[in-house]
Amino acid sequence: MPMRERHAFSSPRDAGEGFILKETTMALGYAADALTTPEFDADGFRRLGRFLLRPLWLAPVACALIVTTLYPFVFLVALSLSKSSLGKPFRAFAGLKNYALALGDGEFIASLLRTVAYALLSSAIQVAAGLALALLLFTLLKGGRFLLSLFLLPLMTPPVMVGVAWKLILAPAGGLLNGTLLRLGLVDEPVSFLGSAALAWASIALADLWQWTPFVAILCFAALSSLPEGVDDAARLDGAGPFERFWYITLPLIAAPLAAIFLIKLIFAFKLFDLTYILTYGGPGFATTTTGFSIFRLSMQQFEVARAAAETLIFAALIGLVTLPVVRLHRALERREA
Amino acid sequence: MSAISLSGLAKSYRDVPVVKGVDLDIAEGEFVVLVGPSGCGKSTLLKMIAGLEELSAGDIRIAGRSVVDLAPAERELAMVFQSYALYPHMTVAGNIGFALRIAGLPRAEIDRRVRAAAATVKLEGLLDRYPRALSGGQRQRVAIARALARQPKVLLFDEPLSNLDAALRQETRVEIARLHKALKATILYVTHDQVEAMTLADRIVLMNNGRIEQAGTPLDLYERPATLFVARFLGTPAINLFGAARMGLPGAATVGIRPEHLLLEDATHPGGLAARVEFVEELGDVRLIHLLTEADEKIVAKQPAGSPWQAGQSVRVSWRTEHLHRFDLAGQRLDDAPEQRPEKAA
Amino acid sequence: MSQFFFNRRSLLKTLATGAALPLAARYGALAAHAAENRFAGRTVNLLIIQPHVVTGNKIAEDFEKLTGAKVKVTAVPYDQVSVKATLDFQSGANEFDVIDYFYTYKGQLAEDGVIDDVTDLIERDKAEIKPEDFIKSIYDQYTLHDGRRYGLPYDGDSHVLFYNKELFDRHGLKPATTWDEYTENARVITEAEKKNGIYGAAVLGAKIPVIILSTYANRLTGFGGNFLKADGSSALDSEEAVAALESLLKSAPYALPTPLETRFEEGLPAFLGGKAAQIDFWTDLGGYAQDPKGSQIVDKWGVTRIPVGGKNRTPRLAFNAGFGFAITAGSKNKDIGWELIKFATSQAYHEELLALTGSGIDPDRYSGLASEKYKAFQPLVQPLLDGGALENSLAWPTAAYAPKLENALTDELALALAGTKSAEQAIRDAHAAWSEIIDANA
Amino acid sequence: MRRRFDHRLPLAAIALAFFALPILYLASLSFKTKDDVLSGAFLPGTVTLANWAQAFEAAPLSTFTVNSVTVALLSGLLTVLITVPAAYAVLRLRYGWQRLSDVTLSSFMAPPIVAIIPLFYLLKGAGLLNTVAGLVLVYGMVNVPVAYWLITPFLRRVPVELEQAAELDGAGPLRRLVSIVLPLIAPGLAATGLIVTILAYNEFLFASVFTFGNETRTLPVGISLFQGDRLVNFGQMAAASLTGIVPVYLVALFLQRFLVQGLAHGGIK
Repeated sequence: MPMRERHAFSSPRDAGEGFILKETTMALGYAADALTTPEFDADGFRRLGRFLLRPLWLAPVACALIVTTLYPFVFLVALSLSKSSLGKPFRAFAGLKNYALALGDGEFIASLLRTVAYALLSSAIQVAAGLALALLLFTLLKGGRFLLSLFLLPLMTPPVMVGVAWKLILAPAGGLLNGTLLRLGLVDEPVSFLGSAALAWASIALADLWQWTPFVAILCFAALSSLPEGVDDAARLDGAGPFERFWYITLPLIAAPLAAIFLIKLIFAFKLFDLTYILTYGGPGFATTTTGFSIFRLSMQQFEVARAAAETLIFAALIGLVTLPVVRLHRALERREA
Repeated sequence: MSAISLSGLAKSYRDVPVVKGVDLDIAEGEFVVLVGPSGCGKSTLLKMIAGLEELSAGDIRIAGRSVVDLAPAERELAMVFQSYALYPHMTVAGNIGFALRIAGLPRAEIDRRVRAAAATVKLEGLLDRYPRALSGGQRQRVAIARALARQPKVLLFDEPLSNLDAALRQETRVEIARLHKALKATILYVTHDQVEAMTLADRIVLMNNGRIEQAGTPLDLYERPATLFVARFLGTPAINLFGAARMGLPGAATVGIRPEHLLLEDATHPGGLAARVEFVEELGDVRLIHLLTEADEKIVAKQPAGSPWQAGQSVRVSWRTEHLHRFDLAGQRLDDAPEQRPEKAA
Repeated sequence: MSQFFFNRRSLLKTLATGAALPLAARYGALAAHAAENRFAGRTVNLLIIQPHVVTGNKIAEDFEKLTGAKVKVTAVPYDQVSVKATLDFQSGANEFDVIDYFYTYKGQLAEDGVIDDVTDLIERDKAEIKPEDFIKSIYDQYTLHDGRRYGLPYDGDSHVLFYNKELFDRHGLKPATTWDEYTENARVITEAEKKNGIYGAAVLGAKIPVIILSTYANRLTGFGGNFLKADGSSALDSEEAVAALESLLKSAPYALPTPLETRFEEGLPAFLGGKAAQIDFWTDLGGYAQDPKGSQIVDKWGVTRIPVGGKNRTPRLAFNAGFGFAITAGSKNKDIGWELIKFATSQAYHEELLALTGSGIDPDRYSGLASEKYKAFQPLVQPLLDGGALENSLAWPTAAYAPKLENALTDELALALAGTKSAEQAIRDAHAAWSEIIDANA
Repeated sequence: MRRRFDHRLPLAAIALAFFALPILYLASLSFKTKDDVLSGAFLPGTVTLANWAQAFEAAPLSTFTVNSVTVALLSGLLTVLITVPAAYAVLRLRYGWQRLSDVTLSSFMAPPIVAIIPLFYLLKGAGLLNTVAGLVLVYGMVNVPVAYWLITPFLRRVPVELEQAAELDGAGPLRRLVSIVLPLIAPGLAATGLIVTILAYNEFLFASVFTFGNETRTLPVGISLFQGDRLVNFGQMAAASLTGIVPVYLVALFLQRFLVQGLAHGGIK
């Protein structure tokens, strides 16, 4: 009897690359078995049937990935290698000219650096804030759970409105914040929050924090809830204070989920667009022009889709590069736990 | 025809072999206990039989039919898991009847068989409860009833008692033994507990490091361990071991003698080894005398209650040669009747 | 592009009464077709900028009454019309038949083949259209590309300088005729009134082409400068270009804080609320400032020409924004589309829209500008535009690569306003960027 | 033991204030008159209800809301339907490519702006441009990586023995997923579903390009049109936004038990 691998609960490492070849061989094997058995082999046909149904499990995701990733990716690559405008795409082959233009553009490089710095920093801050919030709510227990649903509100506010609300709060002439500061006598004249680079970034970060921290907090709350029972009590008996318990017990135990949350937030942060669009339009100067925003301007306002495609691909590669250590870290932490 | 027949069964994860070629025949109605230290491959072997693990090599036949390519459910066996694996979102009745529902049995039939299985393990009255509302023992019985309801040819148990407390474990053990007698089912039972193995098994299969060390009746294994490993694994307290040379038994590498076979005498008594009583464990029916020999070997002797030995006392230890177990350098048992061989090197 | 978000309810009432009048009688040329209902059962799709949505709906209603065609109006933000139309054409979706385009995109849309060449249609129907009635400069800037015409003007937009009379009187100021006076006025008022939250000017300086470029264009035209030379190369290497930006920067400290953050939605309420004393803005603000519903400065405002500066002493306007109607190349309803365009841009209809509160349509025809209706509606503004004021106005670039030029200049102006670059530096860099773009596309 | 003051309460109050204030400010804004918006005061000087009435008149808010809710719910459902079987097949059945989770994750990284163009062509080709169904399909697929990432830890936590027991009981892969796994991960499923639904509900970029008319527009796009006017009426915009927030929030409140418990149950790992 030839031995063939069966699908059930094998070790995770069994199925790796080269699986297509293996799967094909298996299917052929099943078919051969079913057809060559002298008497009608019902089991054999059922197994073959089940095997042939297997692709159906993955077909929808494969389809989704093809539509939303592979096809646009191929399109982007083709676009980036061509001379194109939105109105006249693929006019001629341009080689790597668009990449050269992008990489030679100091403003594009600067926007990449800004975007990476902002994504890393803001995500770190938001994960810290979200964790703090989650801890707070978690220790408040029942009340905390109720409050948690209140914190969902920012997540549900349409992003356009988030931007507008913050713009009105931050406006120098008659904004809520400036009005309050003036009334309290804390400032003599209105502060132009979006008029200087540092304050503009701080303002975007604040609005971003407002919008996304609840999301982070919910996920952190979940991570905290999955902590094994009793560990905290044990540490308490061992004489650990709240800070020690957090630092030596809680934090290491939720390190893996925290890395996962950081990663997903990081990806969202790289895509920051709405807030710069509404709050600063990339200004003052280029101070808050993120790569996402500059690609938007390039493609949707100047119609330079070829160069925008090249910039998108460079940007995507950079995101991959920046997130790779986090992915690695997450995997290492996860393995440590397993 | 054997109920289960394993030939050349092997399993590796990547390049690490876990089961290294197992041959075993289990007769119909036989209660076989697979025992061995953790990591010896016994659970893997069980899961391979159940169809939950792929085979790397070999063949499994149940009632004469090769089942290697069959799905677990097609192998006509049932399994009781160590964690019970009860479906938390189904009632007791739902758990017991799940397989029957999948098999498409009529409601009335399912109901009848669920009740019958529940009655067998005295679960009547709990049928509408959810697993979380049950005690550990009750969950255990649901797991068994679920296995029974399918009227399998073979019942597999994977360390079913390890999550129970001592008293319940004893009770359930008896219950399983009773079930086996009543149902005359073929049972393959995995445990690392030698007491379960000794008390339940028609036949014990002792595994070590992916191989069968020895298979036989409990008494066989206890009285004639085929290897040093078997000798050490079975028996509480563990067998006492000596270097054979020191015992004046050339030809063997190691000599073992069970605590109950050690004879203790006053220090004034001639012969035997000189030793000192370190301390005494009082178990009520017997006393375990922990001794330290002149050569600093720690040995234990099992003595009847009321025997006179006290800590600090010097004693002499002796035995009867027929109680000696001799093993060669590889740990293999040397032929019995040691008295016929010692001349060789003495 | 001059229509405010207006109280739509009152507007709807206006429309309802308007519709009750016998339409055929009012739009002479079209009357011939009115009875035919010749487009009954057909639909034409009109893509229009959000600020034109009210007139769009009015056109839909009136056009259906006249011809039986249903007009589906899709409004999008003003900066999305070109993207929508281009994608629509490129993908072959061909959802839209007529688009309301920003005139500076005319070259790009024409080059990309998104909008149709209608030169021959105009020639055929010139009796009906009366192209000679379009204000010459607007007509050419809005529709002419490489000697061919691609649409008809719908909304002629230009800026004038509005000021708050009450504030000016309080501080004994006169309306500015030069940009220096403008800045001086702003300084006086800001220094005196800042504690009350009142500023001498609202300078629209947000980093969005249509906002900061309009503000700059007003100064550039005042100083007698130009965007492009006659041969199409960059004219930003002129003294005037630098002086215009310097003037803009000089007024910033006295403006509503802060120009970089001032868009329409900050600047307009400030002026209408009496908190900003001067604002250079589209002419139709005049109608709006008189509406007690949205204005606290009814009868307390005045308006004057865009100031001059430097050596220039001749007032001149700038075409800031402005829209035309064009047929899309992929349209399957070009016949109706063309009728719709002729209808919406006709003498009579233009005149009616001009005098409609909140329509936001500014004159693009001599007849409309001179009409009694418009004079009555905009008594202060009309004289400023009359007498050929619009003729020599400063137009923005309209070549196919115009959007790139706009973005490049916007960036540099914003950098200067943010204090990152001096005026001279910014204009020099803008000139370099422009020359590069123009060379690359010539 | 002396009862100490709980220092967490003021902290919670501050956090609550920070997250609630902008929403309350929006609420206040919706009752402000136009010239009161930039007054620097939190509360309206004079309270007007006009914004609410006019917001509904100015734009077909109910259509927008219905579109948004339809698109969000259906696409959320679609995302879950696409993701869960695949994640289950890869993680538990060991079908196919174990790298799938990495692939989905990296597919999530590129900014979507330029990808709009090919998707536009695709939707056009499929005749789904400017349709609610088109948006449902796009969101349903685009949010798969997030759902995959969120649902994986829940799946991992289902004890393998349960599925083994079910397999011995004769349950095939689909049966195991439906009868055993899904009930066990129901809370996580609800949580994941809610999050992708909210993401779809708030999506702006795709919606603004793939829809043209009021009959297919979603709320974020509809609200952005208020911004397209030169004199933005912030009061109406706020009223319109709140109209949009309320239905989702009610749904979320209704599902809140699932959300919190669900995430508490499985946790992201």
